[in-house]
Amino acid sequence: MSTNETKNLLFVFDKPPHSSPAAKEGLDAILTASAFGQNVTLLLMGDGVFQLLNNQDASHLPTKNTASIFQALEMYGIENIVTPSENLKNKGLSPSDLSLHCDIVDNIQLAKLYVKQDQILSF
Amino acid sequence: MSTNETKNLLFVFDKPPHSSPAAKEGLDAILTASAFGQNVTLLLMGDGVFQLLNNQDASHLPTKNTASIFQALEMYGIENIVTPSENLKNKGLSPSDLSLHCDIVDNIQLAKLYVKQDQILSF
Amino acid sequence: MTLHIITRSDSQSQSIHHCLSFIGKKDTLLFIEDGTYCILNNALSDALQNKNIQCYYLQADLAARGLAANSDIEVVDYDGFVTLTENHHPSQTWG
Amino acid sequence: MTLHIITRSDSQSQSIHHCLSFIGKKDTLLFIEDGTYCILNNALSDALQNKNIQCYYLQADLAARGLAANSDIEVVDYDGFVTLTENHHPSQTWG
Amino acid sequence: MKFALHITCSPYSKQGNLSGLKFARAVLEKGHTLTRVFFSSDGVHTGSQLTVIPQDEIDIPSAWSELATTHNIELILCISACLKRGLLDQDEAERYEKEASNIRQPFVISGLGQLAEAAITNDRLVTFGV
Amino acid sequence: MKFALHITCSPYSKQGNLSGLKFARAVLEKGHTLTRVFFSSDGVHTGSQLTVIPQDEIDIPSAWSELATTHNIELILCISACLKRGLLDQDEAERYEKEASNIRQPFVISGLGQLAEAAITNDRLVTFGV
Repeated sequence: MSTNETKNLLFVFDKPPHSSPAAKEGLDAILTASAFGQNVTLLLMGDGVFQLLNNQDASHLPTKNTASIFQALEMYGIENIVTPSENLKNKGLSPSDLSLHCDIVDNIQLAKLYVKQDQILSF
Repeated sequence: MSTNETKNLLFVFDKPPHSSPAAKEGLDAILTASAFGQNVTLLLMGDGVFQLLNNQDASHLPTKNTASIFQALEMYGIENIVTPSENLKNKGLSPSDLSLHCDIVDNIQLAKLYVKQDQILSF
Repeated sequence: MTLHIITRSDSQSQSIHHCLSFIGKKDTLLFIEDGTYCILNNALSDALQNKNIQCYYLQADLAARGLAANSDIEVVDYDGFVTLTENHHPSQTWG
Repeated sequence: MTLHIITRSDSQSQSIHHCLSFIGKKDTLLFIEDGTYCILNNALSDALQNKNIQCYYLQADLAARGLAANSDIEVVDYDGFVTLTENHHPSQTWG
Repeated sequence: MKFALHITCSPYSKQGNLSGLKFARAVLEKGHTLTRVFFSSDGVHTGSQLTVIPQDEIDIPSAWSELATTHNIELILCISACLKRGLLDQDEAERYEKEASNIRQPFVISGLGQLAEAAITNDRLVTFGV
Repeated sequence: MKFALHITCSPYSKQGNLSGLKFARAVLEKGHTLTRVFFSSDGVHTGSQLTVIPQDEIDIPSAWSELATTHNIELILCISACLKRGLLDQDEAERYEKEASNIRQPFVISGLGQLAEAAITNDRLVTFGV
């Protein structure tokens, strides 16, 4: 790519796994953007946090490969993975239910995160 | 069709107009079933009741023809059009907001309607 | 004796609530696909139990989502799903 | 100064509620497509007014659904939609 | 018993299409007859001949074809949904002067009357993908 | 200003695709530049050459093509979404030994890197159809 710019890009996933291919496309896009040297953040909103539930066995579904890509994000240098505490609470989940380390943020921290973004990509 | 059977068929529409083509397909199906001599009932559930809101001007959308088909249902002998009163109330709507005469039913009447059905088709 | 097939979570769709508002005592509920997330909603689970409605969950769809089948619920495989459609008729799939 | 674009009704999606939980005072809401049905939810409209959040509705999508634009709300056409994306940045489309 | 299915979503955008396929297999394994599967709305994308599926993933369109050929099941695609979505058999491609057709064997294109008929003449109609 | 769009739904299954088209026209009418429209997920169905639209309805795929040709806009279809959904250009059809291709001019098939690049190099990225 012929640009030296570095931008803050927020990727928002708000759909659960397995019922749509959105997360797979979003993961491919965030990996590419990160490889381009951009500052990327992944926000799991609403049912999107279900992407990270432990012990998912989707071996018989077309979306089976998504879990391993989530696990590989850190290896590819994508460390800003965020989910709102209110959302976790509403779903009766705790951080230990999740397969990845996430920054659990309150609404004030979330608002601050948004202020920094140059573009938002939704999947 | 090579059958003399008459069945009670319930067609359930639960999506709003314009964002999906489901209602157009459902209307085509209910008209065909009625032409086959079946006892058909149309149930507008949830956001499906928005199909009947007055004064919709969808002339610039691909779904523009759906409204005229709803208006023609009675002409084709389809008179059992039903919507739950609770649903209307939840959406802040009254029967006068609707473009067609519907039977406004309570939950007990709705349960009785279901008991009579041979098949249910969802769109 | 309708079989109501719930395919979305209670945050994606109001279907489970519409269904519960009029469901008959002899009707049966089957949760599949994202409908299996309804198991996380304790208030909903209590309401189903209080109404004494027979509920089933599709095992493969629970497992795909990392949702544990606790001892309170009945699970079925696809064979059991077909059996439910044999014994409960008609079926309605709720989006 | 985010532009939040709401595309689903409050019964189809929890997006409007998620968005409201953290939206900043300088942010702006635009309701398009089925998002325009949110205008029927009085409690939601009150919450928006209490939070003093700038709201716009896409006129063509209100009209397509038979929803009346009352005097309390601001409507835009597609030209106005583009202007909103010029002045508020970045934008997020909520499904 | 005689079963028919109604599939309203595409193979890889929602889970309902694959759920329908697995249900169909279970119906046949239990000794029932599956007479017809009617694909409407985005369900018609199941009938594309041009899909290319990664080797480690289930090839849903092929699986429907195989099941139908083995068990003599009608796979019917709703014609109005097909035209708007770019699914054409040879007859329709010629009628509309398009340079290619893309329907997989043994899918056939027909009208919604086939769905209404399926509801009337089968003991069970089960819907997937709404 | 430089705009890019991201479209994730098909032309006739959700309203977002047409909303994006109307937004694109308004962007251009206001004198902005629209550099690229990236179609992912079911959005790739926009690039089918085989769609047949009733005469009294807006032909959304054609309208995208015309707009892009007139204003020199890149229309890019996500390759992984295309393959699974049966959208092939001539190269891909040959690679996978399929008997037909079905991509409309001037749509081109490429990877999700084109979406990431669009987000970086444009002043505005607006999404439709999620």
